[in-house]
Amino acid sequence: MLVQNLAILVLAGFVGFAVISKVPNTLHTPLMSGTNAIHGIVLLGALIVLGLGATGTLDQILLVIAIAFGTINVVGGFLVTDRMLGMFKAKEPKQ
Amino acid sequence: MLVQNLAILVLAGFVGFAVISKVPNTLHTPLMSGTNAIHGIVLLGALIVLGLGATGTLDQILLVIAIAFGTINVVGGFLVTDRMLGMFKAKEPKQ
Amino acid sequence: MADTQNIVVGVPRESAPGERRVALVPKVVGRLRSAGLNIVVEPGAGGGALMSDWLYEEAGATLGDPWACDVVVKVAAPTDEEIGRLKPGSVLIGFLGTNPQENRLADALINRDVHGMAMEAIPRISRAQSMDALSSQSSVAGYLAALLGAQHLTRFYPMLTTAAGTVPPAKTLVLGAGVAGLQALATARRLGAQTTGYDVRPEVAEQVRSVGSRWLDLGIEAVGEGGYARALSEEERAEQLKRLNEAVIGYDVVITTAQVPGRKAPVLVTEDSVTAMRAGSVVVDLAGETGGNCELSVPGEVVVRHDVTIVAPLNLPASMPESASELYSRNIQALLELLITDGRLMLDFDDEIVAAACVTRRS
Amino acid sequence: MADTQNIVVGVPRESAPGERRVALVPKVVGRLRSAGLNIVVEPGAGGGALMSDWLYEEAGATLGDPWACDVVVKVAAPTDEEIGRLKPGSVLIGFLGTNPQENRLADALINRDVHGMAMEAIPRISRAQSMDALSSQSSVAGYLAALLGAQHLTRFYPMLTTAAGTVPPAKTLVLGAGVAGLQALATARRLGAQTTGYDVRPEVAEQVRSVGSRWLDLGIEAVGEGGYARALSEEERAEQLKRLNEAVIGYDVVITTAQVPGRKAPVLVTEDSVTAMRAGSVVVDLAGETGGNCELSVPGEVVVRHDVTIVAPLNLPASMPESASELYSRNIQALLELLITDGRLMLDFDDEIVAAACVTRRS
Amino acid sequence: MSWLQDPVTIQCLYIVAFALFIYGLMGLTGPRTAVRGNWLAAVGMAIAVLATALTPGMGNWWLILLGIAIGTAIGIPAARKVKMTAMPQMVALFNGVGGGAVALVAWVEFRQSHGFADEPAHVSIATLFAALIGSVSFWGSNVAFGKLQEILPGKPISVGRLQQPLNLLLLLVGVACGVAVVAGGTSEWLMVGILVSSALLGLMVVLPIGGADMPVVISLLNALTGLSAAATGIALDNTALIVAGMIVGASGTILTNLMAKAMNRSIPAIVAGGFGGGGGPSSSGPVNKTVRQTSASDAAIQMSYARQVVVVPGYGMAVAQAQHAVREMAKELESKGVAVYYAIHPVAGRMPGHMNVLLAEADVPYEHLKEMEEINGEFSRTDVALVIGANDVTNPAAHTDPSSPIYGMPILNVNESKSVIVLKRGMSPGFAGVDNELYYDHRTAMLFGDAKKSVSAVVEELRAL
Amino acid sequence: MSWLQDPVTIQCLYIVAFALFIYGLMGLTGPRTAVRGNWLAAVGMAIAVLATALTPGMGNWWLILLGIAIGTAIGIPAARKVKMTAMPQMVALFNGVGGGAVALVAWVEFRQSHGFADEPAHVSIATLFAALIGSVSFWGSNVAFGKLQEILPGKPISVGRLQQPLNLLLLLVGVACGVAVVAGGTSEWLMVGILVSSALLGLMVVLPIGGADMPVVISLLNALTGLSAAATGIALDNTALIVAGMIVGASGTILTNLMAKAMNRSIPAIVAGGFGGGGGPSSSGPVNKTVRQTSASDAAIQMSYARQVVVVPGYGMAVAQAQHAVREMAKELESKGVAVYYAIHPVAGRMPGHMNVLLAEADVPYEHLKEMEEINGEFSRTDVALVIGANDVTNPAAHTDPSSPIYGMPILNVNESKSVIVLKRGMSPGFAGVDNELYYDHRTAMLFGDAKKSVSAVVEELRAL
Ligand SMILES: NC(=O)c1ccc[n+]([C@@H]2O[C@H](COP(=O)([O-])OP(=O)(O)OC[C@H]3O[C@@H](n4cnc5c(N)ncnc54)[C@H](OP(=O)(O)O)[C@@H]3O)[C@@H](O)[C@H]2O)c1
Ligand SMILES: NC(=O)c1ccc[n+]([C@@H]2O[C@H](COP(=O)([O-])OP(=O)(O)OC[C@H]3O[C@@H](n4cnc5c(N)ncnc54)[C@H](OP(=O)(O)O)[C@@H]3O)[C@@H](O)[C@H]2O)c1
Ligand SMILES: NC(=O)c1ccc[n+]([C@@H]2O[C@H](COP(=O)([O-])OP(=O)(O)OC[C@H]3O[C@@H](n4cnc5c(N)ncnc54)[C@H](O)[C@@H]3O)[C@@H](O)[C@H]2O)c1
Ligand SMILES: NC(=O)c1ccc[n+]([C@@H]2O[C@H](COP(=O)([O-])OP(=O)(O)OC[C@H]3O[C@@H](n4cnc5c(N)ncnc54)[C@H](O)[C@@H]3O)[C@@H](O)[C@H]2O)c1
Repeated sequence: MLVQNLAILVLAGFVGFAVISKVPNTLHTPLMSGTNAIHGIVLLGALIVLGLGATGTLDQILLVIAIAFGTINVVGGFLVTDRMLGMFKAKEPKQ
Repeated sequence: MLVQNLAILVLAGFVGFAVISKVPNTLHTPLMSGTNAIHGIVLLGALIVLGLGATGTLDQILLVIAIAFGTINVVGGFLVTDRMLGMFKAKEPKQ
Repeated sequence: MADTQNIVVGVPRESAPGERRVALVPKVVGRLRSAGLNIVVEPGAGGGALMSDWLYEEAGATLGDPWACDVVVKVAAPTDEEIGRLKPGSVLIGFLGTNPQENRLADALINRDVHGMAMEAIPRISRAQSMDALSSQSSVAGYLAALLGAQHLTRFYPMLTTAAGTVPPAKTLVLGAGVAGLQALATARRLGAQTTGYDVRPEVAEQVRSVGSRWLDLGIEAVGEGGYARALSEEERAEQLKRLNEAVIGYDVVITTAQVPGRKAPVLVTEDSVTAMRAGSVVVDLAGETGGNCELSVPGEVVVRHDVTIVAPLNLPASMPESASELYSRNIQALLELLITDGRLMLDFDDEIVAAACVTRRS
Repeated sequence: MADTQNIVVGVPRESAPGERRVALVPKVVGRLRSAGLNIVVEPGAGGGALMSDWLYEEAGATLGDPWACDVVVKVAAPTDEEIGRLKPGSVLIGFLGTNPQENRLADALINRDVHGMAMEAIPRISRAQSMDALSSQSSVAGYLAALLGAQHLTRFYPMLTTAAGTVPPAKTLVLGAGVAGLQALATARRLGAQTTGYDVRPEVAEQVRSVGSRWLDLGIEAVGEGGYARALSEEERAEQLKRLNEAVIGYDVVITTAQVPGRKAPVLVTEDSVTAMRAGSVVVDLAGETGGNCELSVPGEVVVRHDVTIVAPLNLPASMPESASELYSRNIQALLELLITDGRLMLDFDDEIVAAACVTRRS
Repeated sequence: MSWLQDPVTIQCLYIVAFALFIYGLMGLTGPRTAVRGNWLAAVGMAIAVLATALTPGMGNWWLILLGIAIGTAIGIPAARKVKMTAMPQMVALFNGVGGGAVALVAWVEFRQSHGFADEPAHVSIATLFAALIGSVSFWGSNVAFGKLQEILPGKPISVGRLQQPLNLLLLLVGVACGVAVVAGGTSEWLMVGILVSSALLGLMVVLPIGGADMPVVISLLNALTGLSAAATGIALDNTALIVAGMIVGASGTILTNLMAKAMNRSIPAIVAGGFGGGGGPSSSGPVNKTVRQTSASDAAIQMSYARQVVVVPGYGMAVAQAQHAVREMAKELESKGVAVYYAIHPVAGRMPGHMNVLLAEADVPYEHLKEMEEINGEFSRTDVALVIGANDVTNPAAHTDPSSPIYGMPILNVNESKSVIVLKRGMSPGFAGVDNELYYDHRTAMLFGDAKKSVSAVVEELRAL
Repeated sequence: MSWLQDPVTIQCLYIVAFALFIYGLMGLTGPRTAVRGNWLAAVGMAIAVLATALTPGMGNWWLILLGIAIGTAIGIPAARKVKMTAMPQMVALFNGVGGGAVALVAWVEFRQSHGFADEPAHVSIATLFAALIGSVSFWGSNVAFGKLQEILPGKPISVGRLQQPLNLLLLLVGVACGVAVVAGGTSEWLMVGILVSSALLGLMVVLPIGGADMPVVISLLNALTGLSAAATGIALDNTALIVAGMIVGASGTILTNLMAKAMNRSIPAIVAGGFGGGGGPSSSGPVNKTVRQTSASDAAIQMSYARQVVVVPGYGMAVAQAQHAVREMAKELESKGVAVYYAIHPVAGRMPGHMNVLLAEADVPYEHLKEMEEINGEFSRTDVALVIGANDVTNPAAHTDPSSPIYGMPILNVNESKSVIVLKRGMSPGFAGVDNELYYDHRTAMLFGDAKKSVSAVVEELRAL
């Protein structure tokens, strides 16, 4: 199981490398912001640990904060990326 | 285990897609030949099945043929690809 | 016809007034020499083109009487006196004129038992391109026509944005986009003019565009034989003039090259058109020799009418004598190579080029 | 100095022989009219440039005696007789000549109590560019020089590969790459010549390359004041001539524009150089007015020496009168705008342009 | 509905989710597909969260919903209201909280498993790695945010020559605590040690880095957060976390590299700066004026999304003989529906009509050439003014500075257009020898290099769009 | 050495192996890195084989070595000796044996597990899928080989209107047998049924496809073999097989698509041909003469690896006004160290000096223009003659066909150069109105389209190299 996870890790790394080969500078920041939103996936970690029964007040408080953090990361990340991409949205018709 | 293999399968598929985005026509045939050599990896399948103790004469004969086939695929594939790539090897210095 | 192995080619000095060209330039003399021909050059033959006698001698020619040779190569048609000096049985090559009224010349040559090969009668086929003196001289004429326009125009050809204001580019219209017309278009465009071409042969549209010019479409087509245009019917003529009158206004330079083989040049620019043109504009009329495409042209002169300068040069190629002569010499050389087989001069009338070019073949 | 609110500008007909330009063209007359000026044009003033009187009238000018006006604008310097017709207190604008020997003119103007503004004395500074008539007329001259070369050369400028052989491109050398020289380079190159430029000011190398030409480096530098070149020392002169003699051989067209303010033009092309040039080549000498850059130049004439054509035109811009006049008019307009403040004519000698241009400021 | 809770179903949903991430990311690399790519990734995230919620045995729902509610309540308005110019610091903040979440989860895991008492080594190693990196990312990002938001001073803050040893020490402490835990230590102080030392490390590394390098640093921290998420995934045996985290880690690294290259900086130099090493400021120009640089690809994108581009050629275009390339560029733009004009200043170049000769050679239609008077009214309607080797003819000093040698000369009012891109080799002045205020305008970006090379690069980028 | 046999070690080696495959494959997509990429992949393969050999409990060594020896003995000489022109069929053959190996392994697995009596469904499904696809690939590839090697007739062989129903029937039989096995059937006849029906299917699908489409078909079969290998990997729970097979499956699919596009064919059309549907022949031109088409990218690569390229411009270049693009192209080539000359035929174009005017406009140095006499001796030393919209002036009929209207005209002997690329819009003749034998020469490739568009595309490809 661990080795399969390793294989997955390596493959995902290759995917990451292969996808970003040539990006115009203008898209650097939106792309950074988009990947930033994606690593908000840590939210899942917090969900699992809390959902599968973390006990103790401190732990629960910490996890609620973690969930809030993760949510901010995800929600804010995608929204902000979308706003950055505003200029690519509507190219009004030319004369 | 199966689901992890599935994940691996999907990731490998993405890698395959992402790697081949734009290939000059001249490299189509060498690339085909190179990927062809790579799927010679089936040799491993034959090795495992035979090595881990396939019994019975027919099965063993079949597997020896399979190993021979796989070897031809691998060895011939890489060699032929290399020959095809000859034109890219030595660009002699220009006047 | 010369029977000796040693063919002698004579190069007279051109006698026509203003003719600065010469039928063979020293460079080509050298080539013919190494092909085994002897060349006799009249002293001063290259003078008009600023090529001195010693250049000829250096190239292997001898100075002497060119008229007694087996082949006499000329640019313009010879005078009667010159015809009298030709050796019977010899061959005369040059622009001999094939117009009906010039049949006199053919008769004179026949009387003298001389074979006349007219350069302008060589067919416009692929194989004959290297002998095509009409093309080579038209190139010169077209180039010079564009320059003449620039010289007489009171304005710039190119657009110029300067601290003292912007000068718009001159608009140049070329009527008749054959060899000369295309060259004129290309040259004017190089100088920065906005160029437009017009012709009655529709396939020319693409050619005009291929030199980066616009095509003026008046909707009249007149394709003749051998790649030439045909004369227009009366109706077509009237229609063409009407449309041209409108189109010509607004152009700063109008260069006309329209010809129809064996006929008077069509009138394309009327007095009305000239009157309507902006003051200071120019008409360059290359069809001066056959009467001109502009009603107001005075062949051989530059006149100003209605504040428009009308230039109708005669024999334009003669004013760039070295290049014109050099190209012409190469045409002559190619023709000589066709006529000489195994060291012998042979007029093979089965060859369509020879047959078409010979003006004295009647017997 | 005029005190009335209604300033009247007079445009005489140019009296110098061959001068086809006019100081104001109708287009600019219109602009000045809408700026509140009155314009009086001598009948026939635009005739040389093919601009008729009614064009002026249409633009708002009146026909009449231009000499009695507050401001008289001219191209060339006036004759003594003309100076006599000027109104005392008026302003005369034109190429007045600032050379020592012409001080006579300044004296005559002062005697007549007329302010003389010399267009050629306007400093070459950024702010004065729109009044810089030297530049505008040099552009015209440079363009025409390249055309003159093409016209007199017995060969093609451009390379031409044809069925009758290949004509190599003409090699053109421009000596002195100021405003006229650069324009000549650019124009010759447009026509397909291979162009090379030379100057004694080293910063010009980049400018020559910026019009797509090669730079001829002879290793002699002579930078003067105000962007002009200085005269060379005797040694430098000798060295320059030696190196130029070698360099000039092999060029088909040599265009010279070298000037040093207030001095005779330097000799750059000697008789030896001309002799060594190929027959049929051309020298165009734009420095004819100040004696010529070529030893063999006969200012104002076209001569053939050692089979080389030497063209030394005087007053070249006059042969493209409309554009030259138009640019000149805009220069005049810009100067008038500087001189007129709040509807009043005012010579403000604190302004460096006015101070430099005024030839009669002695009191 | 029990099949929905089957682990295989959940895993399959995870696979769908990360496939969407990857596909979305591919989209984000091209201007045409970027918007959609972002939303596809967001959909992937929704699916991943849903799949997790389906996990059998999930509880603590109220707490979970509380956390999500708080996060949403903070995240949405923050993302909505932030000004376009403040985007980078917002990204830094979002990245920071992501790292914080990783660190917190790691901490809780430590506590819940009583110091990984019964866990295999790879779980403890992965978790501790996540804690360390997450914490660095959290604190580092916050410093980056503070600097960009100008809460902290933008200038590098450093403790001088001690910086480097100090940073190494902090790293060592963190790693040592980690090793102790893996070796069997279960004291929570070890975990706290890791969190604190890495927090300090994050602060110390980012504080000495100048504001100009911040975007690169943020990108680097972003990649690190991705890696830490992947580590969490390994620890929790969660495929979605592994894949998503690793993809971000890998692509983030490449992206950081690209960004550094585009700014002519190297990552080692920047980080070395953080460690107290070399690496000067990245902006050039006079001391208290700075110019903004741009790249060919940016210029290309900007122009291709413009309605009207005005090309202002000058002597530099002539020197570079860039006219043919300029024409090519205009054609590419026109084929994308952009209107392109050329503004010809009367004295551009070094001879009257200089630009005309060149542009005619390149076959630019005369109708596209506009005189100064004609085009000056157009600049306010122009999206991009592309100044190619022109200088004096665009210098506002001609209007504003009576002491300037060019005062009184009419100029092209390029500074009225929405943005200006200037192509020249460096900051040297033109013919008149005077500095040009235009270059320091906030709307102006400089594309340095030989004009021909720059224009050709823009053409290439336009074609690739 | 026991740690070497640890499954973790072996798995890690597998990971290294497939990482090398991927990295190698990335290399294979660019001309500069292709050679190295291929060898990296080969090293990966060696590592994978080694890792497998380490698997605890491996036996039957003699048999294994026997198989490998046979394979090597056949594979190496075959790959070494094959002529360059016979490469495609060699690839087909290698692909076929790969598919054969998959099918054989699947068969043995069936036998060894007694019809998957005790195996989970995914193992049996994957194995049967591998058997079916592997068998199709084996037989299909052999037909492709036979056709290209001209053992079988190159023309489509089909059974007419019955083709389609027959193929569907065969597929159905194969699938039905498979379903029976999965459902619990253990009779070996079922397996044999699968193998036989898929063998027939492979034959029947490829036989009706014409020779020109073969490369695309081979590529498709190649992708299929990859997928079957991946399926084998799932069945055997072998990561290396899964990854390598799947990568080949995915990249092979894309590649097949690219190849089909480059030949202006669609995969469905080709396969439909195999199923008896539409899809005409792909070559154009007169009935018994065929022209070879090429693409901008090929032309670019060919020229960039040349020593000397001679451009032959003609009237078509003028019509397309491609002169500027041509000049750009020459510059790109020169920057790559290729010598570029222009061969100017005396009557190219439609007026004397036509080419001169255009090339001068594009600023081509005069020294690069070569007259006919001068360049005709050079063609035999020229790697690529690039004919841009010239026709009559290159027509060998001028030398060889006395009845031709251009007989006797001197021509540019482009057919003496090592290869010729002709840019024109279609097959229409030039001014003289006669067909040009040059286009049917085996050294000539046509790049159809407007000359300007084609040259611009070549420039773009050159820049991307
Ligand atoms: N038109 C005329 O008739 C005439 C005649 C004489 C003088 N002038 C004067 O010339 C000036 C013309 O103004 P302008 O704006 O056209 O030019 P400019 O002010 O002289 O500026 C040209 C700029 O181009 C840049 N440059 C030079 N080579 C370059 C290359 N290869 N690639 C990219 N950039 C390059 C230079 O900056 P870098 O070095 O940083 O690259 C320079 O700042 C005016 O001041 C005018 O008064 C004009
Ligand atoms: N130079 C002269 O003075 C002169 C004067 C008159 C006649 N000619 C004759 O003209 C001919 C010149 O030979 P050439 O080889 O230059 O030209 P050509 O034989 O006329 O062939 C030109 C070719 O260009 C192709 N073409 C046209 N437009 C194109 C475009 N936009 N893009 C790509 N290809 C295009 C055409 O094929 P597609 O339609 O298939 O594209 C055509 O086959 C000779 O036969 C000569 O005798 C020459
Ligand atoms: N075979 C060859 O290789 C070859 C070589 C040179 C020229 N040519 C062809 O020969 C033909 C004749 O060329 P040319 O220059 O000697 O022609 P030309 O001198 O006889 O006439 C000049 C042009 O005037 C045009 N014209 C005639 N009447 C007109 C009218 N009423 N209005 C407008 N235009 C009118 C003609 O169409 C022609 O294009 C052309 O087609 C040319 O391409 C062929
Ligand atoms: N400020 C402005 O905006 C502006 C406007 C127009 C011109 N200018 C400058 O004014 C200067 C003069 O231009 P011009 O055309 O009137 O000059 P000019 O007519 O006085 O001289 C022509 C050229 O001859 C050159 N020359 C002189 N002696 C020479 C010798 N012995 N050998 C070779 N060359 C020699 C000069 O350097 C000059 O380039 C130039 O620098 C020009 O750029 C400036």
